[in-house]
Amino acid sequence: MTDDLTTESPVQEETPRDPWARELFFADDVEQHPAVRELREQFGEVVVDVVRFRDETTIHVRPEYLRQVSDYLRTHEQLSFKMLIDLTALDMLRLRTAPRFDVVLQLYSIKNRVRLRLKAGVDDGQSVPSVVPVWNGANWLEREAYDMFGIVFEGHPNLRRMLLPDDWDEGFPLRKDYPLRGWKEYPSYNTERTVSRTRTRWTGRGA
Amino acid sequence: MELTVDHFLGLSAALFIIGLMGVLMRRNVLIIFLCVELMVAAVAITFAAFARETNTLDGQTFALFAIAVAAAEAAVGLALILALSRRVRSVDVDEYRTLRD
Amino acid sequence: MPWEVIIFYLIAGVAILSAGGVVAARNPVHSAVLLMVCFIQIAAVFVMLGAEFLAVIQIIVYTGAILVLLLFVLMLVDPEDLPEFHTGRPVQRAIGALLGLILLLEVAAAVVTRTITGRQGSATLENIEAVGGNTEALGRQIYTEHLLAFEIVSMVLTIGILGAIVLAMPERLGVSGYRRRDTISLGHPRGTDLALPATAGAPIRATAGSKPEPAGIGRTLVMAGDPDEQPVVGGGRR
Amino acid sequence: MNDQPLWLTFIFAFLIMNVLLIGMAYMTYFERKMLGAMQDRMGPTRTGPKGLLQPIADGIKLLGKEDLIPRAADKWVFFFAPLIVFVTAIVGAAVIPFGGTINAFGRDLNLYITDLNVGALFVLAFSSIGVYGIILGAWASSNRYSLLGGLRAAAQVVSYEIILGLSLVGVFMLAGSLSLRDIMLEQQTNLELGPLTVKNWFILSQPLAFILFMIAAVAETNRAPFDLPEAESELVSGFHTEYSAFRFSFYFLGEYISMIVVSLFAATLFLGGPSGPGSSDHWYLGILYILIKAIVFLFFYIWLRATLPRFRYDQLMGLAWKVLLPLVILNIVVTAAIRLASDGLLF
Amino acid sequence: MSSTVAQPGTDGMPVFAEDMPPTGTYTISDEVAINESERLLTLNMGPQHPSTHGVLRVVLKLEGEVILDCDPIIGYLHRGVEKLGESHRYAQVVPWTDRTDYVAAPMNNLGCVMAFEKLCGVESPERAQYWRVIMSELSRIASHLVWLGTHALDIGALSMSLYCFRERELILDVFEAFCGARLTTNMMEIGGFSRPIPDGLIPQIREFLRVFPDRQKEYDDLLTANPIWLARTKDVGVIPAETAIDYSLTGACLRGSGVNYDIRKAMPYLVYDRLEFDVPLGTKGDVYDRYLVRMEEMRQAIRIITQCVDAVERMDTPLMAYESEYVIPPHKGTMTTAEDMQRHFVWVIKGISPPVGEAYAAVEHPKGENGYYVVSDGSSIPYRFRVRSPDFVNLGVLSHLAKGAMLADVVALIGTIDIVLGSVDR
Repeated sequence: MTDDLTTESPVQEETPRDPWARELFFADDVEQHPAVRELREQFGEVVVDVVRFRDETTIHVRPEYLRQVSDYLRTHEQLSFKMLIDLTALDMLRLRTAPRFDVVLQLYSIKNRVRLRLKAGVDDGQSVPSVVPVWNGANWLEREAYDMFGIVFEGHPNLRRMLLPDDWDEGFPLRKDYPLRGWKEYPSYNTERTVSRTRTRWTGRGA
Repeated sequence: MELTVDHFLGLSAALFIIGLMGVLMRRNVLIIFLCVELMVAAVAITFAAFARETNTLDGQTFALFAIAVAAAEAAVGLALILALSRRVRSVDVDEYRTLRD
Repeated sequence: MPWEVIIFYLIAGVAILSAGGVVAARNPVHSAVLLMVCFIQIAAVFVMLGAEFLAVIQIIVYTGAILVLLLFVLMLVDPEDLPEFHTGRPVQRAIGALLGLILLLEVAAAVVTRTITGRQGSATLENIEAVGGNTEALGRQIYTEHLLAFEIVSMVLTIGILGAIVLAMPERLGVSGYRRRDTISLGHPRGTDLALPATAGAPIRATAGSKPEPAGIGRTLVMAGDPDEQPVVGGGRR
Repeated sequence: MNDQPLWLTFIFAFLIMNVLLIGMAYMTYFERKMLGAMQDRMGPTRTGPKGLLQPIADGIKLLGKEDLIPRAADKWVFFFAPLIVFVTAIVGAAVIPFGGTINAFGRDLNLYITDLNVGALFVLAFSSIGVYGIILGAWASSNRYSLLGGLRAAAQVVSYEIILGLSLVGVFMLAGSLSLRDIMLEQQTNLELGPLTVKNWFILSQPLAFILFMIAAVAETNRAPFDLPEAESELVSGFHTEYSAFRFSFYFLGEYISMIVVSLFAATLFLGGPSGPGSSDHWYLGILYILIKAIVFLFFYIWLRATLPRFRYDQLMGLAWKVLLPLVILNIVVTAAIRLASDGLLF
Repeated sequence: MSSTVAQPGTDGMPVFAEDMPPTGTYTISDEVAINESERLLTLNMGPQHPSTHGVLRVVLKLEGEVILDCDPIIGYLHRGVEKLGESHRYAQVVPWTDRTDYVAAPMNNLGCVMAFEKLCGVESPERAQYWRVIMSELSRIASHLVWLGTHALDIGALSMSLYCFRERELILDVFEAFCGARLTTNMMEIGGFSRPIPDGLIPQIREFLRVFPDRQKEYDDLLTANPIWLARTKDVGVIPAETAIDYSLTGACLRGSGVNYDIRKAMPYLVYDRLEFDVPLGTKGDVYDRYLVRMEEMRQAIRIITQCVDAVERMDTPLMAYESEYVIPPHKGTMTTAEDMQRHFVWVIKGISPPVGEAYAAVEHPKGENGYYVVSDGSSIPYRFRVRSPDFVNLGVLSHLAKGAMLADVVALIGTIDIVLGSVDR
């Protein structure tokens, strides 16, 4: 810093730092994170909680504002979280009482080269605004989250089963109360060999 | 029994009339189109037969022209059918009356 | 009965049967196939009449082009849309049959009572052979005596092609025009994707240490060494 | 030309047909070996010495397979379509001359089945009928991939038929005949190019036509890079998706035989047919030469297949109508002008 | 709220309602309902189709050869890797990732292991990091070779696939020598590598490095300037940078459009910040650009591997971060002493229990960003194991690209997105 050379300023009077410096995104004090700062400024109550773990920042927001917050982060001149890297959900069944699910968005800012995690709690039966109007890439990701968790995204253009068959009626497999082998009993496949193994010319070893 | 021009004319007449009956009887525009082609071909036989009879080549020449004109007719006709079927979604001739109005 | 006549009757029989099949077949594709058979028979008849060139042209033009085009159209048209023969109005069918019969009688009468009054030409088989075959003789005929008719036919063909193109052109541009458009918006509220600005050839800011090298034909890659550098390409600086 | 008894012609035709069938079988062997060599692998090796019995094994396998007919298929058309391809492909060989009239076994023999005065057009005509097999088979399968393949085949063959026919017009002008035998004999004459005396092969006087002919011939036989009707990457197998067993083998036979016939045709039209050193004295050398020339073309086919990607449908059509057609017409005009000028009729 | 049914505009193009439809409405396909009066042919490509790279199914609505609508349908290979990950111990989860993108299995292992390491706060030793880079760059080349071969085969260049698999064999040989497996390698472990590097491996890799650039020139000769290849790839499937970002594309699909986002540069992991390499960026965003980008990525990978091999050759430091409590102790005496065997047994049965928290780690997979999001509740089993597979997200753009393209372009587009259905369906 050039200021250090000219003035012997005390530590408290920090040199006027760039409010958008990349270090701030990784600062120990999570409130210094520019996205947190801006969101608190802009939306106030919407930010429920901010968590920092292993250099990753997670912002919990209120679900009804998810789309506004996303759009704000995307269109913000300096934050510029243009990319939605991932959208998924978390079933917090055994970890807390309510809300049951967290919708998790992994954002990335190409400009600042930082990631940001956005979480919005949503209860079973509630819906969360779709972010497809913000990012088209959310289309398939939200469909998958719906498919796996049953979270309804309000305003999604085409919310239907994605990985599971269209007529899947056994619920949502990634929920924590969904058993690993499913609800239904499936007949075990006949794995016994019905034809005896014989040594043939083609198999050679009598496999 | 000698192979005379009558044989060819008879064949030509038979084909022509089968084609004509097809045009009159069928309602499917594609088959009507096929029958028209058949009639043209039948007439070409007549041309060639008369050419053989009179020992000239004029008949063959005109048969050739008939085939060429039939090709042009086919191109236009098929394009018409395509355009119409695109518009009307049907190849039933009776529905093409709107064209006359 | 000489071989010639037997062969003729064979050919004529197949021709008439297949022609009848053309009219009677329910499925237009069957009609087209039978017509193809009929046309090949007609080509054989041409050979019997000493018109080999005509025979080959008959096959190339009629079977090779017209009927193929027709099959093409048949495949494009939904078979569901094709009404069937037997649902047609019986009155029209009866009248058609009647008229056909009358005409057949008339033609038969004409054939039987005909007298050919035209003058006999010199194009006997021997003379044609002397010229160098049917093709050459026909060529000489077309390009000398019938030149005007030939030109007119070529005009007719040209006009026919143009007419066909105009008629068959889809109302909303050609297929290729459809392709070249920007991708459509998918109902996205933010509207259509913008077409690429013409920056593909614009100077690209090369980053330090990078070496823009010719990578493809008419294309270069930007070699970014620094993650913060965003080259001005595509949809602009991001 | 001599008028030989009909039975002799029949024997010769029978011979040609069998040679074609065996040639087709070993054409597949040749193709697989060549592709193998080009692609760094062995090709067939297991059946017989160096895999030489592979075509026979393939044939037996194809005949022994179950013949499946889709329930929705049009049975009759489905049945006859492969035969059309096969028959028309084989008929084309009827007018290919393997030499002139020779004196062997104590009598005069024609080394061609027949000499039509429209021989070249005859080949074209039957190759144009051959497309019916593809279109009808595609339609009869009642499969959408097949249907799309059939549509592509129809458009492609009609377009490239024009190029194929027109590219030969220059040759016809120079030879002054449509008879393949006349064209072959015309190329036996010597051409004096300054100090050089060469055979008057039409590839020398019609190089552009030759190139266009080869492109169109590849397209006409539906081979790579013009194998759109059976483009396996998007249309699975195109028109013969639903065909199996011996019906499929008829398509297969038809495709390869038409390749051989087209190669023989090209050798006759552009490379002087049987002409070559010593061929005027020994007829068997002539046959050898024409076969070698045909094999060169067949190798060219295989080479293309191993090298080039496939065109897209619109590009294929654009190539035919926007590039090849003007070129071929240019070739005709220039050839005609030169021919007239050499006869002193121009200006 | 008006419906999504498109109305024919004045110029014949469908015009779409500006607002979004209500939840759950679904007419014909993903985003668009085509005007019913059109004469359309529905073509069902897949799930058994030669060029859908597995069991992708694409429902196409065609008018002639032009595609009006395209609806990719996936899930035929869905094995529930995420659910399985949530019911296995941490070390047991890693092999599952092999089965996602099976053409570049080491990269999947790496991403998964990095997420676990991040969660536990473990850092692998430097030498292991170098080896991880070598293996991941080798698998990048292996994956790109499969892509190139199949992509070229889709477009019709028959020989290319055989050439590509010839070179891929060399890489698989390296994998086999390194870990004993060729396809599902299960190569990475939490904390590094527990087994020593085989002796002849570095010469083997050097041999590959020597051979490969010449072989790649052959590919260039065969395709890069081939007019038919150019005609089939140039200006086909153009993705503007804006759209690429909008659709969350990553990898070559994003960089082909000229967006500079490569995790190796943007957020360097392992030792990538010490290595010299460039990130190729396209200028137009069409199939040809992505082809060029991937070809160049292979050259850069060779560059990276060369540097790593040079660095690692002289290194004799440990391969495993044994000092960490989350790393499996060396199982030296497991075969000889009972105590060691018991300790090892208990360790394996108990597994590790990372602290409560969540971590997201991503690697620059050959196909894009392969991210692993792991949530731990303090037990020895991941509470949530999320695989962000790049091709799943990238495939989302297919229906957008295919509209208005021709039938033959669809296979080029599927090829250029570079999908592996194991990874798409997970």
